[in-house]
Amino acid sequence: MEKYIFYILALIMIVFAIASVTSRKMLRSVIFLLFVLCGIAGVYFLIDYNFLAAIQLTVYAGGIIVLIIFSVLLVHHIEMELEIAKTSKKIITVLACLIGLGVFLTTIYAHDFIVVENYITTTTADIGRKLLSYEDGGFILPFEVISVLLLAAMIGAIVIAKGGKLTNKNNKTI
Amino acid sequence: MNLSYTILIPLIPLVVFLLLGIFNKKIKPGISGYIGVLGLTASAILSFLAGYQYFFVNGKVDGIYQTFVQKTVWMKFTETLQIDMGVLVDPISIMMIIVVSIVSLMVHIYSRGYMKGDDGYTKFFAFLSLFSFSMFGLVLSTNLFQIYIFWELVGVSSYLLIGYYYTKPSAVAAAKKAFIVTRFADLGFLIGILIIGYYTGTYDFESLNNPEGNAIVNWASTSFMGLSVLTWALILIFMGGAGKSAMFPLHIWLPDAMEGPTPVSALIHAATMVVAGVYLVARLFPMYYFVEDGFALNIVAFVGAFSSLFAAIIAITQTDIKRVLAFSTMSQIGYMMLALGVSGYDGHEGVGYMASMFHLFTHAMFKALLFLCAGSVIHAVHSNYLKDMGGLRKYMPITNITFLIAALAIAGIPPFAGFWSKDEILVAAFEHNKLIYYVGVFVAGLTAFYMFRIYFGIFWGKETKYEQTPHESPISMTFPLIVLAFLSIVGGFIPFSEFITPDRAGFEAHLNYPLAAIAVTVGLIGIMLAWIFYKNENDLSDKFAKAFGSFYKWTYDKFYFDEIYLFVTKKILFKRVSAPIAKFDKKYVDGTMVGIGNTTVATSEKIKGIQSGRVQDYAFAFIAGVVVIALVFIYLWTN
Amino acid sequence: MIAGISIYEILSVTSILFFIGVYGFITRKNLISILISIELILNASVVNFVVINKYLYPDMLQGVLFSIFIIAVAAAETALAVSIIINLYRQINSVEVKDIETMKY
Amino acid sequence: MDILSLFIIVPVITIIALLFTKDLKQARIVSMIGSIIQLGMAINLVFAYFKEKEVNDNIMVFTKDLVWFKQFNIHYNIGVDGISVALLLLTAIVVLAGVFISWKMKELPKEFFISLIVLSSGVYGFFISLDLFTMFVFFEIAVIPMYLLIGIWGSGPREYSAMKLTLMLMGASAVLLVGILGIYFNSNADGGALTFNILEIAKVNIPIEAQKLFFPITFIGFAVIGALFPFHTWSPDGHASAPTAVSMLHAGVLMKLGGYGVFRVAMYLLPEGALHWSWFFIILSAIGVIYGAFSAIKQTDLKYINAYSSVSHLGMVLFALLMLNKTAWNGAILQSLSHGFMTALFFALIGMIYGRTHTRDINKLGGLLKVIPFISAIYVIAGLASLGLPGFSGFVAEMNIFVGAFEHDDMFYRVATIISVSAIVVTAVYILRVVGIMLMGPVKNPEFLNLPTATWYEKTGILLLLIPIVGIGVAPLWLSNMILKSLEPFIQGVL
Repeated sequence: MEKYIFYILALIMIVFAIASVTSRKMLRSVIFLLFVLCGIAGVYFLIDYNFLAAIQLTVYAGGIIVLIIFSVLLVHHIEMELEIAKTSKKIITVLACLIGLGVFLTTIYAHDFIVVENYITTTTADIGRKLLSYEDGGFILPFEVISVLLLAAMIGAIVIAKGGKLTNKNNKTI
Repeated sequence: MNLSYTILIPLIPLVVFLLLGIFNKKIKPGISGYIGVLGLTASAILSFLAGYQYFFVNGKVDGIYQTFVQKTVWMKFTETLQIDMGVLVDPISIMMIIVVSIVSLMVHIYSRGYMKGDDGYTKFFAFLSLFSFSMFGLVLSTNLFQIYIFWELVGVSSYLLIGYYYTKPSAVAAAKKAFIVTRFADLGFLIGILIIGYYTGTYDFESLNNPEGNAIVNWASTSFMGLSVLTWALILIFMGGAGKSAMFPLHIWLPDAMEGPTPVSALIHAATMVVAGVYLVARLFPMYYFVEDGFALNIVAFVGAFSSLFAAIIAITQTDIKRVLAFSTMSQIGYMMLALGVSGYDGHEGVGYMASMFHLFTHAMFKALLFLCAGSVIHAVHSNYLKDMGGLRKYMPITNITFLIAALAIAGIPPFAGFWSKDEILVAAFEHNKLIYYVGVFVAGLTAFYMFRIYFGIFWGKETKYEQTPHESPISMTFPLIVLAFLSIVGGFIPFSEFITPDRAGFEAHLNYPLAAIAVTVGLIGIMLAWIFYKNENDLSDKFAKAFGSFYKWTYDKFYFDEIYLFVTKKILFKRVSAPIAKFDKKYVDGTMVGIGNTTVATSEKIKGIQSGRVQDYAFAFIAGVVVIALVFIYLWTN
Repeated sequence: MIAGISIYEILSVTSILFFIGVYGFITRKNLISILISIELILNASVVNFVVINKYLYPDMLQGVLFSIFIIAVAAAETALAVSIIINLYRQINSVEVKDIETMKY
Repeated sequence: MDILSLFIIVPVITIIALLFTKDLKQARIVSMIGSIIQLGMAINLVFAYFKEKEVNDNIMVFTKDLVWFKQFNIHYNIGVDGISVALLLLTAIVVLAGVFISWKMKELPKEFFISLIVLSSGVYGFFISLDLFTMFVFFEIAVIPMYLLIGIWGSGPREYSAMKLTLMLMGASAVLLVGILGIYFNSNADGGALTFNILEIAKVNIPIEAQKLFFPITFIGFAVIGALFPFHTWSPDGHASAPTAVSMLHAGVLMKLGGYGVFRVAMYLLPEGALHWSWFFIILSAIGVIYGAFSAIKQTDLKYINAYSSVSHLGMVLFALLMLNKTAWNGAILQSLSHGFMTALFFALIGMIYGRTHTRDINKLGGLLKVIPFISAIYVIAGLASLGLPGFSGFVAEMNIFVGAFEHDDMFYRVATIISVSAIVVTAVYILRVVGIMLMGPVKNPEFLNLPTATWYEKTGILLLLIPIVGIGVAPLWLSNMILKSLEPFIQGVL
């Protein structure tokens, strides 16, 4: 059963990923991305990382996609079609990507992974403990750093997005 | 015996040259003429003094005239090879300084009248002095290199004087031609000198000419293409001499050189500089005679004989009187060369050498006289062409008489100077080479003919209408004529064989009556023919010209030698060598260099496109690079 | 662990997703589209982290924690990118790559 | 203060003084004073050299040695022998003459004179250095102002010419640097430390393979600035665009760095390489001699004619250097000096003619002898000197070269020598062609009739250059002895 679910998810992800990078409508492209992200969340569920799946859905599907949709709506007419690259460029890129993919896959299949058979369920509590642990192998420091980073990013985003006034001033001086 | 003061003979004109050259504008014309004449007079007096002292006070030691040398090092090449500067006094150099000083002095005096009122009066005298300096230096040289140095200097004085009327394009062209042709000949001379210097280790005439010396004894040590290298050197040196002496085929500059002022033609292109080639061969005569048994000397003889004949034929048809005289000069120098060429070394065998020098001496006198007379005539009628002259004997009596004397002298009529020297030459030729002798006799006849052709043409013949009545030249011009005429009469009585012979011992010369009679008869026939053709106005000459047809035309155009040279220089050297080289330089050599630059710029134009500033392109490059590196490391770099 | 699915298959899927992202990143000409492609790439790698953690070292949590950090950083990055895009749009009225090639040469 | 360092210090002081000048008048006075002091020092050096040589029998005298970059053993190492003394004198004279010729430089006079003096200081430094690296540094100092001087004060396609000249010379420098480093890294062949010191390296037996490898590199690096065929094409364009004084300095002095460097570095340090490669470069230089002369015949621009004649004359210098014997080397040095004075004089005269008639096309000029007699007469004299007339320096030099070249008893050398010798005829052709067309003949343009005659500063400049030409030509022995004596240790190195 899980096997088939995974295949369906994989199919969804790949198809929508391709649709997302080739669609000429901006908004559709974003929505396709949303499906891919959801598919990924599905994969997380499948391997019993429920917390991760939740984060994936809230932060990505809920936060980032909305953000992108906002920006799309701010800077685009919905009907506008995107420019597409030259065919030659596309072909070259596809070729490069295919070769790269080939390299990846051959490498992956050539490698003998030592798989540990398990069906352990990771609880949120485990994750939280590990995240806030300050013993060996604890992640307290990166956790703090990431919070500072988020703060900085937030302030930065506000300042940059509010940059209108600065430019006006500049324009005057010019 | 101390003859060191002979060093002053060239130095005085040098001082005069520097004086006139540097203070050119500050000296009044009249004064500069006096300074020039004065300087030359001093040199002339010293020359005579030196001659007197050398021949009569010192005289022979051990039966031969000794060589006096005084020199100082000027430039050292190696420990042994060096250029000295100094004076070498021996019979021929004494004879030459006397010739040069007489003619030069006369020309200086003459020029004071001839050049009166000319813009560059001072300059003219400066150049004349420069020439005199160089010529004296040349004849007194102690070694080959010194003679080469002065050789070049006379060349340049000649260039400056031919180009004296520098606003006239023909004069400029003539000057250029003269310099370049002689320069080309000097190339041979220089290479010859280099060869001699390398193989004998010396440039000194004394050691080179010593019959027991290393150079002459060991001539056969090295050979090249079947001939001794020294023979090659001598042939090349003769090439230099031939260039300066206008021998065939390097003669083409001499007729054009007549664009210079007439006194210059008299001094440089008749009496002194052009005989430098003869002098050079005479100077190295022992070498020419002994090396390879006189192989080079034979060449001298044949070139001389041919030039002599060639020039005499051309002289018959020319209408410009100065050109006639120029070809006559060439012909007479050919005579001197052939005399040298047939000469032996010891005792009476050396008659050719003696005769050559003798003829050089007498020729200098009567040819200078002829030119100065021609100058006098040109001065009077303002034209060089025979057609503008005629019947001048009434207006210009002194010129007429002196010209006649000179013409008789060159035609070899006794007792004038030319008879004696020419007779000796013919004797020498008769004794050594019959062919050359016949050529000599034939040329003697031609000489008499063309000389009297212009004599009758100028002073007799038709009465031309002159715009201004011609009048006799002033005393400053006629005085030199008279002096030179006097010398042309008495010059032949000097017992040359006493003084100048190859072995320096002297011998008793006798007139060879049968040969003399033949020569005189031929000369007289020439004069007779000229009398018939040109004494009175008639159309005989035209008829003859027609009869000869194309041959006459060829002769009149000097056998197209000028055209051949022009073809070689203009068409081949300029068009086929120089222009392609210039083009090649611009197009390929420079093109390559510019091409390298342009390729760099073009490449960078192309390459800078890669740096597009688009992150995506960079990303592509990055991905592609990673892929390639991965491929390499995974599949190729496996151990 | 997903029953019947080996790690190879999952890694293959993520590799495909990754290269689709790369393709999009290189060929698209709009800043927002590029952003989308970046998200794809990031997600592909995040899945790898998680899957490898799960399949190979199930008793550890490093992979999971890293994916959480990556998601956080991605969120911050997206926020900044969007603000930059908006600002850019205000200034030059365009979010096309070809209009902002001032880094050239 | 030692007598040689002054040669660099005085220009530096002059440059500093120039910075404080306000206009042309001050600038030229300052540069003139500086150059006169230099000339005085150069003359003093000649006497001091003779005096020193009596008591001091080293190869180089007045030596001084300061380390300035210890890691690589680079020294500020100076000293002179007879050859450098002669070339320093040449430089001092040409620079002073150049200052006189630029008396009326209107555009940016201060900057112009500064560049000029910088250039000259580089040349002085080059001639006194005994350290390869220091030498190279001075070489660059001399080359770089050239770009500014031509690019800013030039005429015609000046950017193009300046660019071409600088790029080609810089390219040569790059090659040269490889050569120098090659020598440097082989300088410990006999054990001991790596060194740039020329005298030290000369004692080392650099391996023959290395010599064969680095000789052509070093030779070409220097010879490009000595206008070796086929690397000469920067010279005609560069000269044509350069202002007068720059052409003078460039042709008169800067191009001599090539011959000097070839002699002092390539030949002296890599004698085996020189022997091995000489045939090849003899061919090139002999071609250069005759090729330059033939090219000059077809040119119509005065400066081009002179530039190609320089190619021919400097080809002779390289040709002589490659003959590897004392006489020819003596000739090469003499030819360097002689050509330096002669060509500087030529360019000065061309500058004066151009300044008056505003054309350098000989076909547009004519009859100048009548309107500007002094300049024209000097031009004739310079021309005669250039075609190797006895009594001028060129003759002495050429004869030394020919006699030296003739000491090789070998068909190849003979042919090359005769080809070079025949250039004297071609030289005569192009010189007389110019004289005939430009100076003689009727006055072609009525505007020329009231051209101004030479001014005092022009005359001074001309005489400064003419005197040495005649001086060397009339009495060459002292100079030639001085050079010959200095050549002694070098020729031993080669044999």
